[in-house]
Amino acid sequence: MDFDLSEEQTMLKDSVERLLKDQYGFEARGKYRAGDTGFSEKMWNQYAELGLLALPFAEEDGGIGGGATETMIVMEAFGKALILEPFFASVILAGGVLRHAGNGEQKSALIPGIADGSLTMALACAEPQGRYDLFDVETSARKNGDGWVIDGKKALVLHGDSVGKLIVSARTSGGARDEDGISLFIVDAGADGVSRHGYPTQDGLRAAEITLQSVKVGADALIGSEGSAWPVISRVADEAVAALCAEAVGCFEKMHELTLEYLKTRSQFGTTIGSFQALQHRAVDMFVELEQSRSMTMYASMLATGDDAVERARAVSAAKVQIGESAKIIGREAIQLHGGVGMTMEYAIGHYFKRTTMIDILFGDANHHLKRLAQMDGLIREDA
Amino acid sequence: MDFDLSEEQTMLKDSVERLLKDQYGFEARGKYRAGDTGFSEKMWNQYAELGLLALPFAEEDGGIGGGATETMIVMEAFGKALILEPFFASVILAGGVLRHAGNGEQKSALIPGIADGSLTMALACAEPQGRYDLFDVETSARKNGDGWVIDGKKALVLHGDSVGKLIVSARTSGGARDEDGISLFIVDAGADGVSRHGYPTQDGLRAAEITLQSVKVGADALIGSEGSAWPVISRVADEAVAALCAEAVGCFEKMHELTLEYLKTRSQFGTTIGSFQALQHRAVDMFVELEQSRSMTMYASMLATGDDAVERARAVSAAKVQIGESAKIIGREAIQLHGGVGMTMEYAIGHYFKRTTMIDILFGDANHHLKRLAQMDGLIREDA
Amino acid sequence: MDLRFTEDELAFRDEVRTFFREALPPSIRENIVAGHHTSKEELVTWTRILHDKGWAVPHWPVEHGGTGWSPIKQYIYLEEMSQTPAPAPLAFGVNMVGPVIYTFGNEAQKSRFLPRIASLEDWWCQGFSEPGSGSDLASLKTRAVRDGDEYVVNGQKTWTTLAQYADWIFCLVRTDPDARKQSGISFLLIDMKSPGITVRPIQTIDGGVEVNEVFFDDVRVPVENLVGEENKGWNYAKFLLGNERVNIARVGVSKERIRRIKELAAQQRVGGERMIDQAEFREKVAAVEVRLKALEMTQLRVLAGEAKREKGTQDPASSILKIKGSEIQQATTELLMDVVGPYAMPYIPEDEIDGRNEPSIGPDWASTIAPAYFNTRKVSIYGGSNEIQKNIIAKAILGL
Amino acid sequence: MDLRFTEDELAFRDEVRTFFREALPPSIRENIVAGHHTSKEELVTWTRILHDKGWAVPHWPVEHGGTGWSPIKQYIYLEEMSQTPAPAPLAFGVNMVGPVIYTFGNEAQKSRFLPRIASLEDWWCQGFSEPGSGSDLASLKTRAVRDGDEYVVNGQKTWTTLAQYADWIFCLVRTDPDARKQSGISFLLIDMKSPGITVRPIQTIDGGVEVNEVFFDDVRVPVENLVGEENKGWNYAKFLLGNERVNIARVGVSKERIRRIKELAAQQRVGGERMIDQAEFREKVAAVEVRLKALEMTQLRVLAGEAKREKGTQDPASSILKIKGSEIQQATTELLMDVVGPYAMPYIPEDEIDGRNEPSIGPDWASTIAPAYFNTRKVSIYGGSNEIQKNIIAKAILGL
Repeated sequence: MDFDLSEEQTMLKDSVERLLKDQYGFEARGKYRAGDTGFSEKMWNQYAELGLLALPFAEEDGGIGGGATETMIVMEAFGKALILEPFFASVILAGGVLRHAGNGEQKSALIPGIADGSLTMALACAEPQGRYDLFDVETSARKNGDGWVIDGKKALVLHGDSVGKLIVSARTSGGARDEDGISLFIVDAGADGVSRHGYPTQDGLRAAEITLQSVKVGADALIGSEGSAWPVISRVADEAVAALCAEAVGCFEKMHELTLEYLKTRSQFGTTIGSFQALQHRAVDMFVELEQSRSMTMYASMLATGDDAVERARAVSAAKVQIGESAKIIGREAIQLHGGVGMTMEYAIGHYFKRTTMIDILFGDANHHLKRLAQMDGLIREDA
Repeated sequence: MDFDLSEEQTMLKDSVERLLKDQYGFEARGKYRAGDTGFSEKMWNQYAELGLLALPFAEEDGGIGGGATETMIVMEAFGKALILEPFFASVILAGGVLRHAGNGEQKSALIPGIADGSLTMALACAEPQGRYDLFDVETSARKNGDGWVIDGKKALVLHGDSVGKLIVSARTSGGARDEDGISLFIVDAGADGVSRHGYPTQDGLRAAEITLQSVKVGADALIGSEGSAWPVISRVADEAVAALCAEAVGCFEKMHELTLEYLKTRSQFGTTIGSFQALQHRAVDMFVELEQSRSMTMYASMLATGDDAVERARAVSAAKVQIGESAKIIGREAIQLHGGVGMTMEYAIGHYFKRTTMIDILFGDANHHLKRLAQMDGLIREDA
Repeated sequence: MDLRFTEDELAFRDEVRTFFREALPPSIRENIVAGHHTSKEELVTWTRILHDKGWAVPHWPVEHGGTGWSPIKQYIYLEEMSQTPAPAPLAFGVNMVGPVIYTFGNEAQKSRFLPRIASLEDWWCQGFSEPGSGSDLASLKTRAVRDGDEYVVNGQKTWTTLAQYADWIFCLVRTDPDARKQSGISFLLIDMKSPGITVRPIQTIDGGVEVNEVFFDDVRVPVENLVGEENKGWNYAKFLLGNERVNIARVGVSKERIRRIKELAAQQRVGGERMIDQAEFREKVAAVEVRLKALEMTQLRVLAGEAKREKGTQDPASSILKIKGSEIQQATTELLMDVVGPYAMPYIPEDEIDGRNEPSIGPDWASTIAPAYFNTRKVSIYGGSNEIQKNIIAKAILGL
Repeated sequence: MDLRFTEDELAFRDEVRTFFREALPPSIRENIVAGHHTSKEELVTWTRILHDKGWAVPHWPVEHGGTGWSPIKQYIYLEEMSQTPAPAPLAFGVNMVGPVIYTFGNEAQKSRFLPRIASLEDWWCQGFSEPGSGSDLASLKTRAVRDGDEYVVNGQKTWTTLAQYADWIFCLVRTDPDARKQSGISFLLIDMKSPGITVRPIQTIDGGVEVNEVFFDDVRVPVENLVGEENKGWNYAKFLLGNERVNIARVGVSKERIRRIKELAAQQRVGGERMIDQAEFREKVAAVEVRLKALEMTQLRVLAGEAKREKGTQDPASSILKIKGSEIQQATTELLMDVVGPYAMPYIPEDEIDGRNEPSIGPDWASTIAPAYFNTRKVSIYGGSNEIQKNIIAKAILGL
């Protein structure tokens, strides 16, 4: 057991943090957000130059071969800076599907573009009626000669309005909520029959509702084998949750830091408010939550890449529960200790609060994951 | 709507509080507890003299005709003094059954004795397998000529080891967990076939496990009509919960008072610990819980005597949830703010903590009542 | 003691309930149910309806338009209104400056301002907080210097709710810079059309622009607009803040929201069953209902005790109402977040919702829920933060 | 970074697990599972077994009987022990006074005391707290006055756990009454058989007599029993309290208790179904498991960082371990209360349970649960109350 970062990992952490510190201040972020795509192309290219977009891909596929720790480092730094770019959508989600299930051709066609930033992709795996159940797939894909015709509606596709390509889950057999019978397809975002309704999300990012009407794709669009995408989707979702936890930890760190700063400088009743013991103890509560969240994120990051699907799911759900609870506590205390200014868009703290609230929702909120964990008999069992 | 006590009610409150203040201090209580029955016969007689034991009974039955408010006043005072006598068992529980379902003969045979203190009674309505479900009755009563033969085990009969008579629930028809088919019988505690295993409870009171083996009673032992005791039991249980809530409020008041006293006198780091803001805010949390509990107890006391069984059950369960939660919070803070001495039997606070913990358990804990309330669609509905 | 409503009170409840249901324009009600802000026009419309009925300011003295109802009836009136649900009357006028004027103002002020407050011909806003003075209100810096028959006001106020609609603002200003903190403060009524006033909206984290900064640059205010005595403004402010606390439990609002939660949870399916049928969820809601019922009873106890208290003094127990009331409001918005699930994510500015040019994203009730959750963080901050309330209880009730 | 155990660590875990399971007398294990206190005889038996294996004091320096294991292995060892479950070694000896003696004691003290601590030939207890000095430990008043080759000790200690069994007590005593608070304190080792020592048991709210008051009436202590320098005792005490904090998370104990909760909940029926099958209950338990796993990882992070810290200093983050560890222990006893239901009520003194003359009342595991719930209130009080821990974090980490 070893908690230290390697030399390379330390360098990675330093370089990404330095880049964001220099170019991703609160004001710069506001400008990036006001642009067309809702993020900064310039920053996106710099991530590519730093190798961040190539990070999780294998070297033979044109990537850098980073692991769970590297993803955690980058996502935490991105959380601290509250970045707007589609790293999570393109590299973690769509990239994750390609890594785990893409064939040689698909990888060589797509990964280099993702890794150099020229191609962005999104994963369209949720549906309006499905809530957090990604196996609830009503979108259908029917055989059409060699290829397929896809019809259906996909919900809350992160960055779905700006990406070049989509990976779409569709049912090729089975009933509406069966785990079997789901397939994944690569679909050009501009293909005939694809209509995208983009919108901002509460945290200032972007998403889209996507309708597919008789969308035709070739045989080469199918990822993996027909009807057996569920293990891939659930694995990518688990890895995605671990990455989101790391992003949340970055946010929490910053929220704690901003709140401490405020406590130390805001003066009331002739003294800084940080001298009031009741507020000190609440800042401690925030700190404890931050450290507990950090611990659980390390744990989940490590287990999310394992091959035992049940162990992975337990660890990931446990971490998401911790993050969701901490998001409530840290968010509540951060806003309360800031007082009125915490309620405004003019201070950074509220933006972090909104992002962490959305992270709780992404890929299942704390209630969902607590239920999932309890159904798997929890973390502590006779044999564990 | 009127929150004021009448002149008579104020007098009742003053006289019972004065009696207990004079004769039920912490040390006196310790001596009463060490006696044979685990309580004070002398105090019992004084309650009788004050009319407390006659309070809830109708004037025509030899009682005083007090209502919900009077019971609340007395139970709250008893809670403050942490009394040991079988008022709740004899007057509220057994007396409640007689009031609601006893026939003229039964009332005139028993109520005068209860009211003057010469007779104590207990209600044996729970069974070992039933947890908090009082309709889970396996004890059977079979016809035997004009009378009945009773066989079974009754659990946690409050003061069951010292009372003169028991009221026993037994099944005369139906399946183990049916609400229909339960009957109530008056049984002499010394009757052949009754064996009582008495023991102290965690809060310093007494209870007994009671086994009935071929216990023969006459036709006149049946209370109400055969097989239809459930509405009576559930009504008495609801009234009992309201009374327990009032007792808890008395305990809470005293716990809050003792804790404030400690905060104002205990000195550490050169100042009284009550000057630390973090501890002040926690004393406030206790106060808020106390007042919320008091409010809910008033509410439940008022509705517990109503005739609408569902409205009554909702109000009573809601109050028990509040009391259970407050017992946890007030108990936790009271012990914590006392520090080490709070952990000892030598300080009063721990005794209150133990009693309120047991009150949470009596007639269903907070979990049980929250479930019950939720199953009845809660307090707020389209029409309410 | 009898905590049930009397026959008379029940009849009164039915009367106001019926009136509210019949008199409130349905579109206003629907907007509130959907979680939207009530517009200025809607509030004016509703206030005029109440005013015509003689119910615009029930708690005021009868000579100024009040009804003479008992505190319990006033409570029933407000509860029924928020459960209709109908818009609450504009507090800055009817609950804040109105009572200050009829209690401490002179006759000219009473006859000039009170009728226009009751009918909402004048929209009032509150100028208390400043950027440097939040919980420590008495440290305020806005100055008013006497110059002949006028005060010249310079400074800045913040968190001024709905200042964008306001005709008038009531302000605490420092008239004696040398006096100790609380002693040099006066209470001024200022016309928002006065030259030198600038209003800058502040966007809050829910995306709305409820609050504003208000800047005063050599604003000239006639001395006749001073309430009571110069340098005695702190007393009037304390009186006002005390009144504010009484209505802050928002029991009716939370009740209405819990009904809404149950209604929506009956429409949401989780893992194949209705959310409302899940024991965990039902129990979570029931736990909030218990706390809310306890709060309601505490509120009624405080109200019933009001008659016996010295005029203008506050039961310190009313601080409980603020603490628990805000906690429960926040708990209900958390439950709403639980109900809505992933469709809390899309952000749709309120003006677009009203326009309804595009189909809604997710259920049509979803878009207001995350903003409500964000916005409701404020209720434990404003009106004296919950920490300040705890300090008050510790000192005034517990003697710590 | 790799948070998985290495092959070597896994092999080690299997080794200690197997040894504990095989070497621990079954009756001792059963007593712990049933929630009973471990007797003196049982603890001595177990310690001797560990001692024979060479594992009685794994964290001590090798020259004094330690094993040279890494902090992670030491952690694995303790975790496996508490999950066996086996009795924990007597902390007052092996974790408290032992490390003080080998770090600050002289050679004579080391050779005289350390072997007898490791083998539990000497039972030690702790004389720190006094009636007037709880959280403010440095305000202690017990006096030691030098008289030739002896100190004469007068005063009173309290909360002295298991003093009734003790051969020795280590005490903080005031040797310089004129020095500022912390500066006049010395660290003395006192033979409990010395004339003038009286032990008075204190009954705690669980009904047990774990703790005692210890009175000193002209107790004469040879100066050779002074540890380190006179008036420097506060430093040694701080060192000791820091060590105490590391093991205080009690992760293994809580894990074992959660297993027990699940086992018992599978036997309890509520409303016709097994308690463990109720979603609400399962989720309540799972929520505690999440917090416990986070604590375990935090504990491991602190341990892994230990190697890099200056000898004898503490990671202030270890205060988290105390706060969360105690909260979780308390949460597990609350869950046990939920499980047992009404049969938490009967009170059966522990000596009667052991005697087993009467049939148990309710399930035979029920009688220890309420006492455990009551007793566990102490864990947020002792070893530096959670409030003190929060003060430490606020100051040392947050700079407030």
